[in-house]
Amino acid sequence: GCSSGGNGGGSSEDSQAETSGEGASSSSDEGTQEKIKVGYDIYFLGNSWSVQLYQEFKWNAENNYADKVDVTYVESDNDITKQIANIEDLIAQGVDVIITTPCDTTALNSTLQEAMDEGIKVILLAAAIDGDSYDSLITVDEKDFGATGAKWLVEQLDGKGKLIMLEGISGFSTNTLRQEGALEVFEEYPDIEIVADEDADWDYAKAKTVASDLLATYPEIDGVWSQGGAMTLGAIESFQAAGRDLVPMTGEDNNGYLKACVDNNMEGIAVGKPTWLTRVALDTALSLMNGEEVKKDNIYPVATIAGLKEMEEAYFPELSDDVWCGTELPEDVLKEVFK
Amino acid sequence: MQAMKEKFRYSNFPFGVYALFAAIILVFLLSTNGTVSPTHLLNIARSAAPLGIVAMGQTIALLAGGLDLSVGATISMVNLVCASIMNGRSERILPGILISLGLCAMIGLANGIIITKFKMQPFLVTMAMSIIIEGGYYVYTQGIPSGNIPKSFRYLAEGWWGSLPVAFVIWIALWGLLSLILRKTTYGRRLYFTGASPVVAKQSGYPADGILISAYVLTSLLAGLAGLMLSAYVGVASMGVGTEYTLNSIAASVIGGAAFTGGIGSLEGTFPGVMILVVLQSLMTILGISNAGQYLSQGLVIAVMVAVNQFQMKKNK
Amino acid sequence: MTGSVKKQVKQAVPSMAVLGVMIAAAAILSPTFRNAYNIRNIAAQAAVLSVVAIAQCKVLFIGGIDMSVSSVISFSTILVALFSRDTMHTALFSILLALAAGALTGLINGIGIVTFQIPAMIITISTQAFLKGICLILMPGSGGKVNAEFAAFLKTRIGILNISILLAIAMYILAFFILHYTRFGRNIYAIGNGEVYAEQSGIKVKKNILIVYMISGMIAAFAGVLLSARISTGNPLVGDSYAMDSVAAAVVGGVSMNGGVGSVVGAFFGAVILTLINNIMNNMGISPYFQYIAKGIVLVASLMIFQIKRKEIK
Amino acid sequence: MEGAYVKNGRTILTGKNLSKQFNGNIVLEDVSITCREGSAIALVGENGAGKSTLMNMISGGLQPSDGTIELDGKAVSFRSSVDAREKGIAFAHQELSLMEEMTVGENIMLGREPGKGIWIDQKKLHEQAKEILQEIGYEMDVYAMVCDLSPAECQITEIAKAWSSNPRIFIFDEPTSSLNKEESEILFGFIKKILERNISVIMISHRMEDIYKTCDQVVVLKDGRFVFEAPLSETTEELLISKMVGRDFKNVYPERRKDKAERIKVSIRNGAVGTRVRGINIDVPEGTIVGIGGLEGQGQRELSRALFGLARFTGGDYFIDGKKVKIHSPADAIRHKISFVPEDRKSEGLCLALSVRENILSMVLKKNSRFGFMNKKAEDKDTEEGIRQLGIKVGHPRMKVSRLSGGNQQKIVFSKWIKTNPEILYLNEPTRGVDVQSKLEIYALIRELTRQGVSVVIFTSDMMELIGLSDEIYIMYEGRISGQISGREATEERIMQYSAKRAHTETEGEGSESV
Ligand SMILES: Nc1ncnc2c1ncn2[C@@H]1O[C@H](COP(=O)(O)OP(=O)(O)OP(=O)(O)O)[C@@H](O)[C@H]1O
Ligand SMILES: Nc1ncnc2c1ncn2[C@@H]1O[C@H](COP(=O)(O)OP(=O)(O)OP(=O)(O)O)[C@@H](O)[C@H]1O
Ligand SMILES: [Mg+2]
Ligand SMILES: [Mg+2]
Repeated sequence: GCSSGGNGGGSSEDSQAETSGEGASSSSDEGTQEKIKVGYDIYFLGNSWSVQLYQEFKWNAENNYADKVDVTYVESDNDITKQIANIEDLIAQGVDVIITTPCDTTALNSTLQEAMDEGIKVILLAAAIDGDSYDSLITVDEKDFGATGAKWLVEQLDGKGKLIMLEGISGFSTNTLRQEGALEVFEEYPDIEIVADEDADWDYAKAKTVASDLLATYPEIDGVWSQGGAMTLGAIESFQAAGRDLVPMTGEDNNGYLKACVDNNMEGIAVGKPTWLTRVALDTALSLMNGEEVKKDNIYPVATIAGLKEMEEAYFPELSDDVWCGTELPEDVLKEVFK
Repeated sequence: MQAMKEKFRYSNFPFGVYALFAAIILVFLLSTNGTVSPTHLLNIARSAAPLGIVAMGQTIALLAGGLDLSVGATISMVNLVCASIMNGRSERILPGILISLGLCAMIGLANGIIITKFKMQPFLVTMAMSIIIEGGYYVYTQGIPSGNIPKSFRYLAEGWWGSLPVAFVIWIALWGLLSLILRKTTYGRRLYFTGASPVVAKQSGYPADGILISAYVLTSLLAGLAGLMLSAYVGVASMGVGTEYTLNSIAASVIGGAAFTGGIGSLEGTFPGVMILVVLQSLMTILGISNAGQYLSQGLVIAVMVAVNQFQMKKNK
Repeated sequence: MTGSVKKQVKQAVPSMAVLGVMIAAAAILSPTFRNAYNIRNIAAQAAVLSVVAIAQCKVLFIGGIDMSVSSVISFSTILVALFSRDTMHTALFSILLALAAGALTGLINGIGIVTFQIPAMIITISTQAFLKGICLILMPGSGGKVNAEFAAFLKTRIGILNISILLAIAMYILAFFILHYTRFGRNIYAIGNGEVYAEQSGIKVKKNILIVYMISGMIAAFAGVLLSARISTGNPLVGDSYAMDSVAAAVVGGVSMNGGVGSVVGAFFGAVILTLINNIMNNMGISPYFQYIAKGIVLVASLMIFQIKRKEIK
Repeated sequence: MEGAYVKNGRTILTGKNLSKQFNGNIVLEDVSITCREGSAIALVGENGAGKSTLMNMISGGLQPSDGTIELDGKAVSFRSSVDAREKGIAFAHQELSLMEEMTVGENIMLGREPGKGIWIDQKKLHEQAKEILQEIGYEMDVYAMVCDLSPAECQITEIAKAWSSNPRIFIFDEPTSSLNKEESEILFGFIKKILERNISVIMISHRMEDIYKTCDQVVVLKDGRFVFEAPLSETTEELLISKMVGRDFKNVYPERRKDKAERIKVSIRNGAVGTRVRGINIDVPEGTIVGIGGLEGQGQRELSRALFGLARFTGGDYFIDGKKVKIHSPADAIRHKISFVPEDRKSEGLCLALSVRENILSMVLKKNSRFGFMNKKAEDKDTEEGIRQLGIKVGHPRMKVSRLSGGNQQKIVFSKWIKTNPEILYLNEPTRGVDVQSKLEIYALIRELTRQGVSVVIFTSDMMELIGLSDEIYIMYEGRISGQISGREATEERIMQYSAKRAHTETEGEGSESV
């Protein structure tokens, strides 16, 4: 699969993941005692990455950790107020551990603090908060996400050219961080001109509309920096529809994007936020309940698949476009999930 | 001359909106310094086809004295359902279309029956319906949209007949057909009448409930067609592609002169209503106005448009 | 209660019954539902929505609708987060600022409606978009910090209820008396029954409509203040769901969208019902995918039963 | 010359050379009117003559396009009806202006509720409303919601509402159009009383009786112009009508049919509606007019609705052409070629948001279409014919019906329903608000229809109409038929006799006999 390729970035992180993995197995040896009650807050089910995150968590909980955890699911629909209410509900239900992906950097603080005050362990998965009301944070560096793509793009263009940027949804912290990361890189290159910086909601269709409007306006576009999601695919299609030559575009480690790059023989980079972080979260939950010492901030560097060569190795030709490559789910499970 | 004046005053043709539409186009051309080709305008019209079609449906719901907040969810659902059924194979296009539209008809039927037979407020019923549909497609997809649209079907959105986009032609053809039905058939007359006053319609022996139900079915079917069109445009299954269409379709209808009280408005107004919205959107992307700026100007423009339109209508009546 | 007040309050009866059935069913089916902690949560969660529902209610009574409450709420969280700083004084200042912004938005809505004759739904959608633009300029993502002392104050519990919900309840009591027993309140109902006739009877319709929208904006802004304490930050999108939800709460509570019919009492029950649906489903462990369907069905089906009896609302 | 017929009153208000245009259409031109203390002016004229418009101008509801209004000798311009009312001018409208979802009391006291400061005292409010009603002479439940009231009760509420402002000038626009005889008499008594208190009255009515009973002076308008003014004591009914119509005119009902019809078209046997209406036996012979009279609220409304399928007969049999039928909805009724002119034109008869054309044509969509497509020529012809046949005054066929004068709206309802070529015609107060001339035209038309074989049942509270038009009269009392009189022999006294009490018990006996 591509998870190994995806992890090419850093070996130290690999080992770290493994160590916590060992932690998990050791706890299972002791485990005849009661299962721990985990409250998992599904932050969103509106895109394939968030679904894969949920599915991978569920698969882990039902297979690798079936005899150790008992999970209560709530769903927040990417809505802060709903998320706060959901976490309050989980506290009321008396769970042992709460695993959540905060939709906002500050909004959850006091609610999480309340959970900790009740003696509940709090694990943040795939998104950070401003504050320290948690026991463990497991994520990648979002700023790095933006910067990695930007650096690669600048390299491809030899430090000069006209760029368009496709952003996610204004107002989300992920969006802001990735954008900041990219802009910091671009600022260093005076010959890089950003001709347009538009929101396309991480959405394929929106990106397509926005890109075709931009193509109609700007006769010269040398590169596309995208926040990922399925936006890059939309941009590729609108370039093709407008009959323009494809240019280097950044994207996320989504199978469809990789396929498109391979099929069109174009240069690209896939930056990824792996969904196997869920396994780490479950491990951490067990360790915390066993009273073990865990690292408070586990920040993994982003996974990158740069250039055609790596892409050809990494993608799943026979799987759906929606699969995200940073996964440990077996292929048959992926096939089942993304049927 | 007097006759002309009278005809103008008492005509229910929405001249005002067309004037506004022309003004917007002018602003568009001026502010882009002519860098934009007519082809691009046609391209805009092409991408407006789904909104155009669903807005006609919304207008029909408004004419029936109701409102349909479930069109957005319906569009999203159709996208997911037809993409997963077709799944890239052109021989599955027909079943994909039929099943999608069948579902839409059922949704419209449920909306209509609950609203008329249980005397519930359309706002509440269609909003709840929209939540149910959303849940339905979450259950159906388990959160993972899958499937894609075969090339041959995507022709609907991407093909051109001569210098006209196929999508636009389809939209206009549907418009002609529906406009004919609303203006020239007994059904259309009954719909206006029943929308304006269900009590009087019932006393006039009209099957008032049936007419209103049929209007909701029609609205849902049009949302379904818009969903198919949008799917042909998007090409893949994608979550929540229709969300924005609910409010936009209402805005387009109202800009076009439809009233929330029923029996007032026309499809002739909805067309420029839709075009005004999409041209504006495109203009702002082209001018590089940020997302925040887009909200600002959208708010401003819709309010001003409708205000001017209201003024016009008052003068004419 | 006399006169039409009785009838207006009666409109709330179905929602009370639905709420009763929901609570009874949940209490039997789920043991965690009954625990005090959970009840406390429900009360806290209902506070913001129930306050917005008052705003929406007033506007619905005059036959309008206010879709801009969502942006007003977001804007208000932003103002509080930006200006509340660290003393109670500045916190108070930020609240006043938020209320003023709400009133201003309401004023614009009102002017659009009375002088430019724009349908309420459209002008309020326009101001909603416009204000959202301003929110995004001020704060592209969430940010700022709500005065901790102030946030803590609103979360202080007296018994099982926190200050927020107590404030909400107080506002309901106030709104109830204002709407049913004062000149202003009766004028609102009269306008909802027929603007032209109200005008003929010497009611200053335009002025009243303006005031109602301004009050609606202020109440929504106040809901935003409560919300800001809950999320401790400002956020440009956090209010988004409240526009639809507040209308739904009012309508579930028997308020007619054609104006002149219903009571704030119903809106309160409506708001609690909407809050409860989520809570109950979490408690019963219903799969997230089915939560939507269940919510939609509860919304319609529960009231369908009563609607047959309710007087035909055209 | 003036002093000769004017009751010694001081002039309160004068309207001088008033004109009004709507979108360039002149509906009133150069009309003057003078109101004096203690004097009652009758304002008469055909439908659409401009009476309501004139009154709206002197009561602030409309601004004159030209001309001046003087109050107590000083020129004024009323900013609004409220302004006028504050200056002592009250207007009980023809098109009632009541709040459906509020109580009678709240409606009457709207805008001047009693209470301390911002608070309203509901109890006191309803007490005061009750007092006002009593002052006028009516007993009503002030806590009833307006949406549950009968048209007569609504009209009374409207009058009470106007009276509650303590006016110096009280304008009534067709106050008796929904009232029965007793209720009208009460109103006349009230008007007498207020005239003695030096209040000035203007009354618009199409009923000559109203005018002669209350007013001392008459002003006639025709086509928006002033045509005649005189003390009523010096005029005759015929003279007035000829002034209104513009030619000599005789107030006569069309000739009754001479022979007795053989075939029974509709017959109801032992019909019952709900718990109140029982034992109804009615025969409607082909080509005759059957009138149904009686005091208001004796079950006429329930019966008429049941006949048209708007309510259900809960007992008894309904025969058409000797065959038993089930009529459960208006659609069923229409299928049996029944037409029905409803009581309340605004809520049941017309789509106010739509045009004259669309309303007139609403019942003949099938006839005017081929394969479901409308035939514009046929429709235009039908519209034009409908407008002409009843002399409906419209600016343009595509004008909204809500812009028409009250009587013209009523004519449109009538026109719409006879367009279906019915065999059976149920009429509910068909001439409410219609002017004298049009009334007679409508009567002639009804009679003409019966000659062509249409059977007509007319529910009316207008005694003259009942007697003048009907071939056969049934009188209802407490939900039963209390008497049956042939139209030829009917007199007011006989009808009153039956109306006042249940005449004999044999009505029931008769019913059971024939079953
Ligand atoms: N495209 C249109 N937009 C708005 N109104 C229309 C349109 N086409 C027809 N109408 C209206 O529909 C009705 C019938 O239209 P038709 O085209 O048959 O005749 P018309 O010449 O437009 O009507 P008229 O001469 O009576 O105004 C008329 O009210 C007409 O004004
Ligand atoms: N707002 C308006 N716009 C256009 N025309 C109007 C308007 N109001 C009244 N009219 C026209 O003015 C004329 C006079 O109407 P008005 O209501 O004064 O008649 P009226 O004498 O009271 O008749 P009726 O006895 O039927 O009540 C009518 O032809 C009517 O169509
Ligand atoms: Mg009149
Ligand atoms: Mg009149």
